[in-house]
Amino acid sequence: MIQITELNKYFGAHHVLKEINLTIDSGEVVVIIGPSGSGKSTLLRCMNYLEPIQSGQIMIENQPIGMIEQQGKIKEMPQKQLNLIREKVGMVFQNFNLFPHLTVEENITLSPLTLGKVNKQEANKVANELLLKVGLTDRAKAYPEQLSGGQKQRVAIARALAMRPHVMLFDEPTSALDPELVGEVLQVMKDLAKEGMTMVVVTHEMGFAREVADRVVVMDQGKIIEIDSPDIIFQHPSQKRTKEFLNKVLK
Amino acid sequence: MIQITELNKYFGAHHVLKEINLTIDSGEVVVIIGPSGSGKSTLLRCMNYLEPIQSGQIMIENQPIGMIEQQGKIKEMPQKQLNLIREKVGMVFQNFNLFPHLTVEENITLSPLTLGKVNKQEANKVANELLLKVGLTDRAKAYPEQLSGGQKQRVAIARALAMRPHVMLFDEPTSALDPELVGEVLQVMKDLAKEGMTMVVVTHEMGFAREVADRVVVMDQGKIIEIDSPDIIFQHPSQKRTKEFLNKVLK
Amino acid sequence: MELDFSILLQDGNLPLLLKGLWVTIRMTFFALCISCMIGLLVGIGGMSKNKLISGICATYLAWFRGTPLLVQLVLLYYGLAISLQIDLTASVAGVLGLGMYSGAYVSEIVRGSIQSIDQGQMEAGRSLGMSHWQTMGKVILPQAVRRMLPPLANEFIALTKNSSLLSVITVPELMRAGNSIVADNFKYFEIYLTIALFYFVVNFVISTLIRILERKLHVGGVRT
Amino acid sequence: MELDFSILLQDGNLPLLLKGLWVTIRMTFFALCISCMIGLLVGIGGMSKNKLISGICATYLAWFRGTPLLVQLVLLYYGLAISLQIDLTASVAGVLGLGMYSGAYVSEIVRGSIQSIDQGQMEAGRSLGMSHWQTMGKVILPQAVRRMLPPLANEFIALTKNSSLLSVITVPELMRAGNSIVADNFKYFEIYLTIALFYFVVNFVISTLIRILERKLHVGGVRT
Amino acid sequence: GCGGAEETTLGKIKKNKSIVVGTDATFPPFEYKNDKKEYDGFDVELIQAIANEMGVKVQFVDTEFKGLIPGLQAKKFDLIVSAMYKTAEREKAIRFSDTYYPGGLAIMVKKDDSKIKGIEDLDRKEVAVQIGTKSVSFLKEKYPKVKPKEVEKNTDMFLELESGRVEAVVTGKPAAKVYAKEKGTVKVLDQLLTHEEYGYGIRKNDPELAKEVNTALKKLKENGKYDQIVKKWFGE
Ligand SMILES: Nc1ncnc2c1ncn2[C@@H]1O[C@H](COP(=O)(O)OP(=O)(O)OP(=O)(O)O)[C@@H](O)[C@H]1O
Ligand SMILES: Nc1ncnc2c1ncn2[C@@H]1O[C@H](COP(=O)(O)OP(=O)(O)OP(=O)(O)O)[C@@H](O)[C@H]1O
Ligand SMILES: [Mg+2]
Ligand SMILES: [Mg+2]
Repeated sequence: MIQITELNKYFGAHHVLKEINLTIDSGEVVVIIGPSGSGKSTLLRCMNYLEPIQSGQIMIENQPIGMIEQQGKIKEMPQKQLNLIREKVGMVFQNFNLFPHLTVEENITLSPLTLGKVNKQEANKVANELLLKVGLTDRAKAYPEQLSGGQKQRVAIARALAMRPHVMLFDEPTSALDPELVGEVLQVMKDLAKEGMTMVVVTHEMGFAREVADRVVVMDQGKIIEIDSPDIIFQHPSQKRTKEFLNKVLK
Repeated sequence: MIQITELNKYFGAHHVLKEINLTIDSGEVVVIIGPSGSGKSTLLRCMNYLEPIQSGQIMIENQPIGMIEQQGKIKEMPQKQLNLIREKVGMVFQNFNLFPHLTVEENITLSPLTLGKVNKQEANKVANELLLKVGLTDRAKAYPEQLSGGQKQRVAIARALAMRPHVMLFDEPTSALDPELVGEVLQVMKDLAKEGMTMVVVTHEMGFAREVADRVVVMDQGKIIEIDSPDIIFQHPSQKRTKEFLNKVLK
Repeated sequence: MELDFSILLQDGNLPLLLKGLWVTIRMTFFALCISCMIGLLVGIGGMSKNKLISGICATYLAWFRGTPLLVQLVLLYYGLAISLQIDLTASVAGVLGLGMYSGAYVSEIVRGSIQSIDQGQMEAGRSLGMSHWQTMGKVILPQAVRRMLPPLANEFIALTKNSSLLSVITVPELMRAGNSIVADNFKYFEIYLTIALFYFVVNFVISTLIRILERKLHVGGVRT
Repeated sequence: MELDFSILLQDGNLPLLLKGLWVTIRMTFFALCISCMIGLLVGIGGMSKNKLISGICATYLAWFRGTPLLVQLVLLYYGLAISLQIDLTASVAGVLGLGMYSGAYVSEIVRGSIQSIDQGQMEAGRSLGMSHWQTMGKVILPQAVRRMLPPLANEFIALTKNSSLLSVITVPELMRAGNSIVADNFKYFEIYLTIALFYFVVNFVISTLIRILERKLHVGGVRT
Repeated sequence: GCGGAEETTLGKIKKNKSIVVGTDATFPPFEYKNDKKEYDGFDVELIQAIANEMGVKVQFVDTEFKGLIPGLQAKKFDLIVSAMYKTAEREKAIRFSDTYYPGGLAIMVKKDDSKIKGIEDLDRKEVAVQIGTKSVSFLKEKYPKVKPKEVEKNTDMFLELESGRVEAVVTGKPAAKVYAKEKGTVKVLDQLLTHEEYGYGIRKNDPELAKEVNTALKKLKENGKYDQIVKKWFGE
């Protein structure tokens, strides 16, 4: 599904991702954890090329994203090709990034309609199905500012799902939420996982990781220091740094 | 120290605080919990009159804040008098609200210097003592944007302490922080409590409440529904709604 | 000083002023449309990564914002006719000249407001598979327009008044109508105050319309 | 059309233009200071809860922004002298008139930028025991100034060029100097292009200075 | 106004030994700034001679034509010297001195234009005139078939002609001649359309000043100085 090989990413002189190798299978749920600044968000953002990369390769369903080889030279791919690949990759942001000038329904249908995938009627039908799925059928006509944080994030998930992505990326989807509202969003994510959606999730919710993750990736200072099943990571981590980090967070 | 009697607060027609009665003794640590929208922040903000109130009375050290009676009529008190009382009440916000154009040191010394309490030299001395206390001596010359969230919040605490307040109000001081950074701020608050500072804290950190609070106040829909010691609130709450709320949060 | 406004009712003065006002309103309106189009193009173009495009836009901005409208109008109307035999009518040259001038100011307003929209909005649009321009058109601009309105009010009001320079290229607008009445009867203050009142009313209408639009466009607000 | 710029070097034309330029720069500079002061007062006053103060400010804004500068100048210089025997010198009337006019526009910029500062900043200041005005001066304004700069550039550049209207009240500024040379030798295009260049340079300096200031004032940036 | 104790304008002029003169110095050959950037022209030289007779110096204030009459009324200067025609309308607002020169309107066309020989040939043609000048009302009243195109400044009329937007200009003959000589691309027809009189503008309540100026002017005409100046500027 996703293959990352020898990925390096710099911000200016700052080496943020160092020789990252990671393969994610179809249907797998991978949780990424690690201290602040370790590069989790950046790695996720590279996966749909919101961040350009300096070396290495990222393949989505065996297609390279962002960079392609042409006549022996590596160049950025044309926007159109990039957009096509991006449709397969849904992304959910920490701050929701809903479109404040559109209703919930319009938020969900905007991209499918703009890209001419469906007509207005079908788009609305799909939107209603998705709102049912995330439990928000009654808020279709509301504007984002009229929603609670948990509701906003569920709309953001529905919006990403409307493009029928093959994989979903989540960047700390619950960390901007009031504690009582965290549960409703995690529940939607669990349902998605159960349906077999491929998911990559950056989160501090260790409970979710334990329960849902197939594998947990631990990052530190731009490197992946450990990949294993949640049981092993949480009970018998092989790295000292993993232990230290978990101690702080679980305390 | 603080006496609130029959406080009512409206936003327009929306009745947000309903007949609140609460007395907080000197040296006491009171934690306020309750679901989102129950009025916790509003109650806290009333305590230093950041929000005007519609009826009832709030006394800080036996002085009314905000409203005074003059010739039988209730009116807003003069700004000067209000500012004098406010100096006794330190406030720490969820979003830090540091002054981005000033260094850490300048953030701390601005108010004492502006109000002419001390000269520049003394102000800096006090700032350094406070920075030592919150463990940030080396960041005195940094600007807020160069700090992590946890560091920002510790500066905000130091800034409030610089006015030598008699009581400190905290509104979800850790909820905008990365989980690993929560600990350092809670530690500073625990130290303060140990020194005997009167504190009112709105928080979702139940661990902190258990460990530090003398009393826990539970709010729901604008009312105080239960006040008791943390042991009783967390183990044997008398109200069904308290139980429901704790279930959700502690899950 | 005694003011004698009865002068307005004599010699067809008021009708002449009203005719001038109507010219001013018409010229301003068309110039305003051009100004918005140019402002949008140059404002967005100025942020382009393409060096050529952003260079052209920066040059446009520097020239049309930096030099006097009077000179621009004279070059456009007389300069083109004398040097290249391009003979624009006064109205066309006037609307074009005003529009291009004001467009430079509007472009800065456009750029500022687009840059003030949270970066996350563009990222969200792109990550949904929409192109840069689709996201710009459907997501960024609708939000930016709301923020442009207050400075646009300033600019449109200035535009109304700048239209008085069109008299230099023989357009019979309000100020020129006033000047020609004053030249006749020397009742400056009566006439100028009347002109001021006319401009005031036009500008009041503009600022009111924009304030209504501001409220209508309140992002995310309930619009019904 | 052939241009012959050697005309500049004849008959002291260039020195006359430079003298006009110097008058323009001086008038603009002082007007700019007044404009900023008025803009600050009226902008802040317009947000006052005191109905009287905010009413005065709103009236000021509506009149000085809504009516033509030409009319304002004529009333100030000629009108005051005729009706109230208040005899301002042309320079004083010019600087004052320009400053009051531009101040109205600046006041809207001030209001907008102050209102764009996060509400939490005022609350933080108040909760530290500082008064509303202390917080405004020490916390809000320093941050707002940074945001005012881009629209202020627009306004100051417009101000420079509006100063050409001062010729109506006998101030010998750049545009007037140009017109008097043109009347002598009829070399319109050479002279107007030169004038345009002069304004361009002045405005380039203004926008560059403001951009430098923008960078210097980068809120919270390392300033050394 | 204030009481009668106020000193008269003439008194002030004598006391300061200088008379302040408002002029729009963009109108050669009457008043303009010469190559040395000094005030120069027929009007300038004549008023200096008059002032000389009065025993005072001239101090010029340069402003736009439309600012002249309000400036006079606002006491920004004592006298208007700016090739201003005496008209009945203007005399409602200000007082005029005796006329000091006869002028008149003439037609200016492109040099190679042989079709227009007089005012009769201008019917249904566009003709540039300066806003607020005598030419406007003259054409409107006497030749309504001519299409006047009003422009802002003296020089704009010439620009209109040169850019081919109008076929003729109607303006004061002396000014037209100066331009024709300078440019060489246009010519002035000999026909004089009107007969006008130039006069100095004076405030209504300054009859003493008007008298003094008139006396001085008469003296110059008598002693030949006036003819000398006329000859220098108009060669007649
Ligand atoms: N746009 C950027 N420009 C420069 N440096 C950046 C940028 N974004 C991130 N960084 C830096 O890259 C590093 C990795 O950042 P990243 O946001 O990926 O960390 P993270 O693991 O997601 O942290 P957190 O848990 O705080 O979100 C950090 O040192 C950060 O300062
Ligand atoms: N400025 C305001 N104007 C109108 N209504 C407000 C305002 N601030 C708060 N409210 C409303 O008052 C009620 C109480 O809000 P408050 O912020 O005090 O709740 P809270 O308990 O702090 O919630 P949270 O845990 O989400 O911070 C809510 O219904 C809220 O919508
Ligand atoms: Mg991150
Ligand atoms: Mg709250």
